[in-house]
Amino acid sequence: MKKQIVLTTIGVSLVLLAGCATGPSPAELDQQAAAMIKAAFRDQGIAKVDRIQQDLGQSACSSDKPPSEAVAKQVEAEALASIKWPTSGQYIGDWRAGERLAQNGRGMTWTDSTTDTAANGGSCYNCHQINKAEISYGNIGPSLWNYGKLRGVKDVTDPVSAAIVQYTWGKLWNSKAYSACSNMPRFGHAKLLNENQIRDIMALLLDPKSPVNQ
Amino acid sequence: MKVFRIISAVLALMLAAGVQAQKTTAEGIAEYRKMLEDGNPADLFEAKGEELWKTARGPNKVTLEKCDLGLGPGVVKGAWVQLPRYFADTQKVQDVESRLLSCMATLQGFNAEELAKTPFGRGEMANITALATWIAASSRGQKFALPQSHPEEQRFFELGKRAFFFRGGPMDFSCAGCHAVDGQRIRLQDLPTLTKNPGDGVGFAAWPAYRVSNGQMWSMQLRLNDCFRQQRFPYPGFASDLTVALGVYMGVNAKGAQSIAPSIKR
Amino acid sequence: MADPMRIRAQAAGDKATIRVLMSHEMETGQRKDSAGKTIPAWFIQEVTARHNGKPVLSAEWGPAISKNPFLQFSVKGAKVGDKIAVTWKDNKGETRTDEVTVS
Amino acid sequence: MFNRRDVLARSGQMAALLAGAGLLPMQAQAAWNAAAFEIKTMAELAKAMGASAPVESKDVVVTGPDIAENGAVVPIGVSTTLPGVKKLLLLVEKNPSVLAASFDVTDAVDAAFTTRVKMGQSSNVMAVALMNDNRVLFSQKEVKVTLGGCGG
Repeated sequence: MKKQIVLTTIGVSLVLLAGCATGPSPAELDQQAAAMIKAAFRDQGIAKVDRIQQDLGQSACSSDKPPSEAVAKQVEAEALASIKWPTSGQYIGDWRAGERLAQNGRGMTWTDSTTDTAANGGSCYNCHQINKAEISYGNIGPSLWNYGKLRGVKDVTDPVSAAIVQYTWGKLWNSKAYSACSNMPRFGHAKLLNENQIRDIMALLLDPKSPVNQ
Repeated sequence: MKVFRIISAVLALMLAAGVQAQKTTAEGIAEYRKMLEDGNPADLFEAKGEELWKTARGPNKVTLEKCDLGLGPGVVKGAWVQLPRYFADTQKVQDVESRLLSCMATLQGFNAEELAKTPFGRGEMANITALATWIAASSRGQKFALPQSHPEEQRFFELGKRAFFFRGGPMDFSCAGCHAVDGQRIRLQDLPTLTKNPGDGVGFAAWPAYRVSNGQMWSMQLRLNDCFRQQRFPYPGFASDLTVALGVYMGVNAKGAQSIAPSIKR
Repeated sequence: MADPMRIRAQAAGDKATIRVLMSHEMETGQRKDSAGKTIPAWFIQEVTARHNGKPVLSAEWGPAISKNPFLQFSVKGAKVGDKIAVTWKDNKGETRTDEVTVS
Repeated sequence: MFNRRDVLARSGQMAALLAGAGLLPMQAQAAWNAAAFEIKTMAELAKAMGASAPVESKDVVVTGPDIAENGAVVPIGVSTTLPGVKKLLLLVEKNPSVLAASFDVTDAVDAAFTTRVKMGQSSNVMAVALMNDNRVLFSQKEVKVTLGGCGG
């Protein structure tokens, strides 16, 4: 409470200093907004205030305008470099477990008890159509129905499928590698899902036996 | 023979039901929402809020009938569609809940800091929600017209806009990630575009709302609080400048939208 | 004490449509709290209605009725100015009656 | 689609349900009918058979949405225009307790009630009319319950 009062006072004096006609400059407003956001939040359970410390990609994608091409390129390059490729080259897990993860939108909120990846879902249906049998799906992301089939994946271990298999892993691990301001969480990079969980979602999307590819 | 007649009748019914089931999911959901409109439990909270406004309470044992919601002491009708706004006595931009904290402190003698710390749905916080519900209901059908003449109101709009686009947390979410493009959904839930007027009774013009999922009355402060929870952010202070600034941003954008609050939501 | 009901009673033709909202948790007894303890059942079991004092409806409810229950029914022969009273009683024995005038 | 055997089986289940619930034959009830609300599953009900077989009837109507956005609140109406109805029941087949509500019908009210029920999952909902002449008529409708929102 005290902090907020102080900030409000600063805000008011800034307005007065800047003069009645013009008000604060955009840069001043940026600073004030940052201070306001910092002052508003407190720790609650597993959700600590360090979560609002932005990295380059987050701050670059925090306005109604996209970042400059140079910044976007930098964000993408850093994200690509951060991708951890699967140990022993094993990309594909169990599509059934993948479907359960895709359905599960839980984890990482202040009402969850742990940040352990085992407690988290992939939230995939929140934004994507995946298996057509699920009618309750979101549309912020593209439809993933027939994801593997449409891309000609007949055997996930066949070298002709290697490019799409690797891209899909990279997208799940750190979506910003391919689009700086992607709305998709960085599941591997942000430790939302572990390698095995990502393998299972890979299977849901790419395994020819998965219902998604029927 | 009678049995056969019954069976064929049943089969005919089943066939008819099959044809009916051709309805799209969206139509089905729209029909469901329509069915809930008549008999909104928000009415219970609205009635409680009116009672609370007129009851002498708090250490000072007075009513809130002299509380100024922006249109003068005691004027409730029409106040909701102009909030949040700047108040000279507190020198702050305040939304309805922030303003209620001030009135309950100055008129009734409550401790505003204690009130703000009370969890949603409990004690005096439940009362603030009921009061906000009644205050909103008193402007039902009116169009949003937040004032933007005071420099602080203009500044809060700018700060709210920045907060709206602020991306953070372990999932890189911002308000804008879900509420800046038309026609988007999470699961089957339509997401209003809040960077402009999303239409009458949509978005900012639909809250407070009764949430059927948990049977709770949700004020805008609780709505924003749960948005941040789902964004995987830390916990925003009740009536903090951040939440009020977001209210100014959404409210100014909703200019001209007709308020249907209190509404009923999933 | 339980919060009041909201009752609307509107006459149309030779009957009145009654819409009731009751303030009640309607706890099923099947849910657990955050500590894993079962939340005890607490729900309205009986609902009755009277038209100018004469019983016209009685219902038995289970915990499957939604929180803050809604009930709509029609009373034959009810006219503008008549009194409609609704009473509920829950499994803890708590009860509440509210009355409105048909409009 | 339902075949003849399914329809008959359903009638049998309905009879069992009502018999188990102490609702067949009609009995005067002074207090809340705990037994009726303790029925947990259709399997449990199948044990107790009896009474005249309930039949589906287009004169008994159950109304509700095809899809419920939230199972916590599903608006359901039960009604009949038939004369001589004693009780109207509202059932949710897949709930832990199938009986949701029971309305005594008097001459002073229409045999038409609307309320809202909780549904744990997609299920048939049924309106059952217990008639003065001991006939048991019912109709049913499937309501799909979807998972809404973020699921968080």
